[in-house]
Amino acid sequence: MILDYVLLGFLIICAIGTTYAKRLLDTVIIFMAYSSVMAVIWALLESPDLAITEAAVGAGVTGILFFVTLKKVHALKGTRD
Amino acid sequence: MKNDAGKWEKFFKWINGETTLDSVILAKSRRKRFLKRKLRQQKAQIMANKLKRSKRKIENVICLIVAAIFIGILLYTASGLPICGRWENPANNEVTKRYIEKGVEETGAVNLVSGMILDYRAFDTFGESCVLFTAVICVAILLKRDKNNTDITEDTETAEDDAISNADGNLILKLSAKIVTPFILLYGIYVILNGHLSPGGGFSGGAIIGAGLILYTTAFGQESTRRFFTYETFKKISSGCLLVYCFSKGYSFFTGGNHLESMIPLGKPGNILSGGLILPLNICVGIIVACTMYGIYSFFTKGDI
Amino acid sequence: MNLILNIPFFSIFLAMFGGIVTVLIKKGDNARRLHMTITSITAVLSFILLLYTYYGRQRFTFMMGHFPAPWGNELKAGPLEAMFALLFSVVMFLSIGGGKLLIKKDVLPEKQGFYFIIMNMIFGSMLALIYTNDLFTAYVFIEINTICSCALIMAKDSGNSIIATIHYLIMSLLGSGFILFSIALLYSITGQLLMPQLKESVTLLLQSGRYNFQLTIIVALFTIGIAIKSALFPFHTMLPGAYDSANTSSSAVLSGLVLKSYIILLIKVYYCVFTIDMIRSMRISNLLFFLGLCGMVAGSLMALKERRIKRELAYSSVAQIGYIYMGIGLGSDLGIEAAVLHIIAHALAKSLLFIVVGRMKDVSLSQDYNHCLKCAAHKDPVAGIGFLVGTFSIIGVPLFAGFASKLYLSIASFISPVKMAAALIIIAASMILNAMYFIPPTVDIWSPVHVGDGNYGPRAKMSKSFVMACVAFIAINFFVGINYKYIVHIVELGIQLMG
Amino acid sequence: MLKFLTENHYEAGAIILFGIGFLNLLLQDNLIKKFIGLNIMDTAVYLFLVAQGYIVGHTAPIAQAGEAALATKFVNPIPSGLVLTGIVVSVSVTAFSLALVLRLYKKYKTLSLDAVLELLKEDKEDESNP
Repeated sequence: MILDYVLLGFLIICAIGTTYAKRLLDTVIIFMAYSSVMAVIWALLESPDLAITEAAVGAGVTGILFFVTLKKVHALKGTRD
Repeated sequence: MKNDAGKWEKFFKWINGETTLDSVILAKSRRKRFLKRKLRQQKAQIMANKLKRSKRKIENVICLIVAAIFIGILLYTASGLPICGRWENPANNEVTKRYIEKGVEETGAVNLVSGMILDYRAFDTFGESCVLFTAVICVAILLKRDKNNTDITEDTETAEDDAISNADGNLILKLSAKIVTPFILLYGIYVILNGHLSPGGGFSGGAIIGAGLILYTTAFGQESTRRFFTYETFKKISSGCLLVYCFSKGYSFFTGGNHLESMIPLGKPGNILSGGLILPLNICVGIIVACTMYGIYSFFTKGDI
Repeated sequence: MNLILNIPFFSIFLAMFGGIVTVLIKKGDNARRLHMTITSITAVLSFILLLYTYYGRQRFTFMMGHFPAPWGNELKAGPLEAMFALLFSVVMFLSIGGGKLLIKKDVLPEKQGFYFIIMNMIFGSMLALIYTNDLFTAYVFIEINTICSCALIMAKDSGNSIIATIHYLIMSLLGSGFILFSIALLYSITGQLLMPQLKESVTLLLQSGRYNFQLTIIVALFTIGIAIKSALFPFHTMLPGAYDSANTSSSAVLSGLVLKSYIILLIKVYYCVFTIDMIRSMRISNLLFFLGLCGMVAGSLMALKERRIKRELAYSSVAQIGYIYMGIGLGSDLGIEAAVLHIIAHALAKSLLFIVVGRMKDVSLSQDYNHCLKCAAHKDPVAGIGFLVGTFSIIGVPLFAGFASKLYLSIASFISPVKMAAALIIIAASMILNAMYFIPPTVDIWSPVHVGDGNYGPRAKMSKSFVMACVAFIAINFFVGINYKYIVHIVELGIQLMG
Repeated sequence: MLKFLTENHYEAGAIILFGIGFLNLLLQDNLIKKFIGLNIMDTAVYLFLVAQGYIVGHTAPIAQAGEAALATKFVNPIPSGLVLTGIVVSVSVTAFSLALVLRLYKKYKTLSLDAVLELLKEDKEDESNP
């Protein structure tokens, strides 16, 4: 029960965090954290199928796609520039 | 006048054979394009700054208020909904009951979710695979290299990046990729094959395999993946799997719709070879998803598979 | 085993199958031929289905799989659905045929195959939206529609088209979010997803008086979602840019069919899940009526101000969508019948206008300002005549398709005095505005460049496919405009069977 | 209201997340953040749906072979299935929209939607009075 509240609170903080993060890299990382927590919530809600899918897709593939995009639009500091 | 003089000079040069016409024109157009792009970039910057200050603020406040009211209404709506987690909720009705109690017997799948999405409500899932297919086609339209979509600076950048990553060897990445990739692929295959027995299934397994392929590509470069996975194989494999999916689902819809007996045995629930069409469908979906994920990634990075 | 009952299932799968097979086809021309074959087969099949359901006076369900209604997916087809399938396949066939040359010109050769994949997929998903009997399936196919329509806009691959696509995508995704949320809410209070079962439980809930507020919110969310996707007046901002920068066939399909497929889904949901009385008592219909009226006037006014002809057509679409929503907002069977009639008339007229304008742009100086289209009609007279027919149909001149629907809209508005007054005044005003914004381009098109010397410029090379498509469109337009009684019969029967 | 927050906390959280995602999608100027907002909005609806299917004390819907499956033992499998479909859809949409963003950046070298729209307006003005 308390765990639910903690996780939900974390989700909301992450969601607000994506709005206010200054660098795009931070935004994407926060979003990936959001997805991982979401996977935990699916597991708590007794839907392991969703948990696996969300972990593989939300935190995995979507994250990779966002990172590739950031690299292509030169929003990653330190790799070039 | 000044401009004209420049033109005359070039003309004389051309007559004297110092330059060719092509190079003059090319250089000119290239410079023009470059200048235009730079101008655009600057303009975009100025615009962004200017707009941020003035108009945006008022709009934002209005939107915030509207959205707050909207959320309030939704919260009020939800507060009247049935309490979460109770057995008596309307969502747990005769449909759920049949899915759970008869599911194993009727679909042959022990994982009831799998049985539900690939047998009871298979049309949705067919639509879902079509969404994925459409998305990868759209990404291909947008990002596959062609004459509208080539950028010299970007090409040089990617080439440089490749050179850097080849030069320093990336030892840690390569070694770990070498060790980890087989296990990732194996796990993905396990998840796909056990889709009807345990959590997971075609989609999650396919995404895992796709991630494994992506890891392999980042470590060893696209050339190494191209040895066994080119654009042609991508096209053939994904459309072939979708066709198998389309036909097998078409068969079961056709027999179902016309009240015919399906010829496919369900097998003994719990065995790996059970669940009628669910296992082959899961394999098809898995392959499609793996190809799609890898395809999208390579379109994003290199513009080609 | 009755093979006719398989037609809905078969036509959806045929289109999807075509889309998948097209990946393997290398040449764009072959892909186009495959697509046109599929649409023509679907047209023939839908016509058979229409005859079968109309004379049999029935609406049947088709199980998708081995499980009946509350457990498995279902398709449902009656005269109305069959008629829409027929309309969609015919308009699709003619738009592709008419815009054939421009597709070749605008889309890069190596990507034409992809373009036709998308066309096949969007065709299949629109058919699925017409036939489906399940809300969640509808959502999935709405998403296919969204992605495909964005792909059609950006197929031309210019800077403008990418921006327009992003705008279109964001608006559409907002709409999808609303629709998905309303489906989730509905599921939480009924526990069903198929329309007949939903209807039962919604009626029970209404009688018991529980969840009344929730039901209103659900209907409102669903309606707003569909309204955003089908570009009802305050949400129309994405249309002009999208149609302006898209390829001719894409604009014809998007404006003629894709927007309409959402409205058809809305009508289906109003009849098969909620009842039309319920919509009226919730006052959602009044909202739609009001927005429809606003759209009719505002769309026409904006079109009047516009100088680019494709944008003008887009704003005119906004006005015509306003007519359709006004018909739905009347909240009676008659109003919905009129709206359906207007959907048909507008699909025919607007697709014709788009392919004609594309052709004229092609033969003239190939810029889309009105004054540059000057003399275009002399270069290709068929296009000029097509433009006239399209405009007359949109304005609502008798003998053309638009007349019948506007007549029925006015008749349907007799339901309540307030609505009648508003509707009649606005319809009259909007018709005048329609005529006003179509006069300048028409004059431009038909006026020669040098008055007096008879120098109309060389005739453009005739394009056989365009002429055929254009003539077919004109013929269908006249057919609908003259024999509208038959169509009204079909629509009446369809609505009766649905309710 | 407070009772609702304690009893239906998943729904409440889902709606708040939906609102945040909605606002992001609507107001964010940066396109990447906009599409992240879209993803948040989608997952919020999925959370709402799955919470409808959860039943306290029941386990995940995976039957044991050979045992009779009882409806009083497992949670509702329908929302899980629907959400599985939904996740795929939202991944597809995300990939498509990111591809669009890439093309936009290649052309205009910016990620700000407002700036791009403004540029588009200027282009049009240039064209109309040459």
